[in-house]
Amino acid sequence: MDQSAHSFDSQTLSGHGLACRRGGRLVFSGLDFSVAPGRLLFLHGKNGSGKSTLLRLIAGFLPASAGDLRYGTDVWDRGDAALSETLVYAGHDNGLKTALTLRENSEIYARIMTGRPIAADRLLDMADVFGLGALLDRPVRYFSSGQRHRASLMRFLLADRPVWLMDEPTVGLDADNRTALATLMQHHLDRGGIILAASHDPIGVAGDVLNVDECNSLAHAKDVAGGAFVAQYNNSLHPFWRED
Amino acid sequence: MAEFLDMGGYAVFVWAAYGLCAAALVGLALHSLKAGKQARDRVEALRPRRRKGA
Amino acid sequence: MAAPLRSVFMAVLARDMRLAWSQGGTGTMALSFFLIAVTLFAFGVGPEPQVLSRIAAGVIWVVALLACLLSLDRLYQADFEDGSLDDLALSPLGLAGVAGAKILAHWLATVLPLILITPLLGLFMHLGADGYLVLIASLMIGTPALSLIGSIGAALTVSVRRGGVLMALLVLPLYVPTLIFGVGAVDAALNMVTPMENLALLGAVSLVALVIGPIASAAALRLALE
Amino acid sequence: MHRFANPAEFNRLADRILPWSLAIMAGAFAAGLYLALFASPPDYQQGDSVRIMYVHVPAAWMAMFTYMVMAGASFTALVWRHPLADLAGKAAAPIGATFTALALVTGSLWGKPMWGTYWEWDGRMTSVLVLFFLYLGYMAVWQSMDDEAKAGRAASILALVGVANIPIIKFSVDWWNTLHQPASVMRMGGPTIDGTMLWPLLIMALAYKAYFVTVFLWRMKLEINRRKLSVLSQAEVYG
Repeated sequence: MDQSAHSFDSQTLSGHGLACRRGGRLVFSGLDFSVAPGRLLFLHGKNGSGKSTLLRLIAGFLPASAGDLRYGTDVWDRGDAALSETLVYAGHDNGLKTALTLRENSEIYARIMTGRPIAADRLLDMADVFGLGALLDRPVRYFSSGQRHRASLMRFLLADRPVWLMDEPTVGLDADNRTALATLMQHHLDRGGIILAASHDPIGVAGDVLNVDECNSLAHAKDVAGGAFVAQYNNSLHPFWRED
Repeated sequence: MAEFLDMGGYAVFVWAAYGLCAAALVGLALHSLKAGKQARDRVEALRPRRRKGA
Repeated sequence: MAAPLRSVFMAVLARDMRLAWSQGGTGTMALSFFLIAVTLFAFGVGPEPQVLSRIAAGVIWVVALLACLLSLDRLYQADFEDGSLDDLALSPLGLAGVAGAKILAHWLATVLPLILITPLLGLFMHLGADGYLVLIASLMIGTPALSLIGSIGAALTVSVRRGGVLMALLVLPLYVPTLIFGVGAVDAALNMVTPMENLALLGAVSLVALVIGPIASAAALRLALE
Repeated sequence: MHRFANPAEFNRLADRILPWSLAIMAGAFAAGLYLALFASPPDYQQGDSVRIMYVHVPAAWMAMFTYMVMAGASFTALVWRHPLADLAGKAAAPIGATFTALALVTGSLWGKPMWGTYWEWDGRMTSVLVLFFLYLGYMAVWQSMDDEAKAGRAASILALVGVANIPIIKFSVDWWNTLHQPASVMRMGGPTIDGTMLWPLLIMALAYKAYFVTVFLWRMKLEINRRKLSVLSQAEVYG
């Protein structure tokens, strides 16, 4: 696969004292992380601990209620143009239009993200990576959920960007598609790319681990006496509402 | 007095206008006070009692 | 090098226009609603030509306005539900540009066909002969404001279940100026008075909507992404 | 950024203002009603029905004034993301809607003896009617979403879009209906009605404003406690 082999001049993606409040609930606070170019960071933690929230915060969908996010030296603000040139985000939904074929979906995604059309043969290679080459011209509404998930993973090839944000990427993948994804990710890291993956599945690619739960433990101090409720009541309140 | 109440024949309209205004404004004020008190009591109930000794 | 924004804009535009007329799109729905609703007025008001012609411009404009509103409901909700709104938010164009492209696509794919068949409905309603040209002109100038302001309502209610009714409540009061100047232009033409004043004011309202629409829609969409 | 009042400070501020606003409201209503009903002369054309003006015109003024307050609160909420600002909009909206409804009802009651019909599609009444729809839309958005903070910001966006459109709506409605009698008080050259009628009008307007400040502060206390309740119950669920 003649993946364009130029390497990224990517920088370190780091978060400092990040906190996020969603729907009035403090999801996590005081969270720090740093991912150097060529490194992979796994996000661990039980459901609702904020793995997906952290990914959406980095992607610029959520405002951080405290702390800041840096790419190299410049601080990323939500909705920055620079941010949208640098990362690809794959969430739980696959973002595919069921009325259109896989080819149409992929071409549209490539043009929306890069502004340039994608050559038919390169598209075929990318589809083959996940065994979807034969399905290119079939409307997505006939795809199984596994096929749809693999189709959504193609976005990492369609938009050649340094930072990958992956939310449970290996869900519903069979053995050879897992290896395909692993080689894809390893290749991306070798080119100096950065990956953050919210997943417990090691996928066979070396990476550091950040346990989002531990960052949570500071926020929800659990002890028995009534005082705990006050701490918790005050702590979970937006600082603005606290009664000191 | 009767002549005043008559409002030169427009009694119905004038008193209806003043009456509706009074009813609406007083009603809104009372509702705001009652709901306010209710909300305040529920916040008090939720916030832990500061025991005298504690 | 930076992605060429013009072609990103065209990509979003082409995508939405294709979706509008693909399966599950709003193109055919708006058109059929427009036809049926106008004929309902004839049933309601009776077939006498003098009565129908008197209310023709008003009925056509109001029903066009409602058809436009109806088709705006899914402008962002469809993308919100299947996750493609996240991708659009990450396009180099930015949410305001994306909103602009989607609004233009809605106007071209859904509203323009309505305008093209208004002459047929003019016949149904016995519209005065010299009202046709001005009716089409007023719709061409005025309906962009309907798409632009309607887009704000659609973006505000994107995460609201059954947000369609709420959207109508939010947006219809803001449609009053466009409706007044639009119908005013046609009535002026029918009374042998120059429709230019009305058309100019109609254009002014559309220009204001052009400024407010994409920006307010982007702010509302950013809210929905949270 | 929270240099401005947080809830505790706001309550202290409110408790200092409330006695004054209550006093002014009581005094102004007493004086205003006395002047409006007893001391001012009947109109040579409309007779005593003109007295409806003293409750109608201030209500129309307050309907517009309150929407401006909501727009200002919305701007503060969106630009400086101040948690209390969007609550101010939510607290003011029902008061504004009540004033708008009263303006419509009293206008219609005044219209019957003057124009012979309860509803006349004249410029000013129609604008107030559209303003009433804007209020309904604003309040509906607040209840439309589960997450109240998000609903507040959506309502703020709507209020700003609304306030940008009000002059356009006002102009288009007047354009659409030019037969309405010239706005006797609003004329650029100042009020054309004579002093004996102007005083009750201004005093009643002052009474309405004092009423607004009073009930607004009460509703702000209510909304603050409601927001605390929702935050608290969420804290418990995820606590």
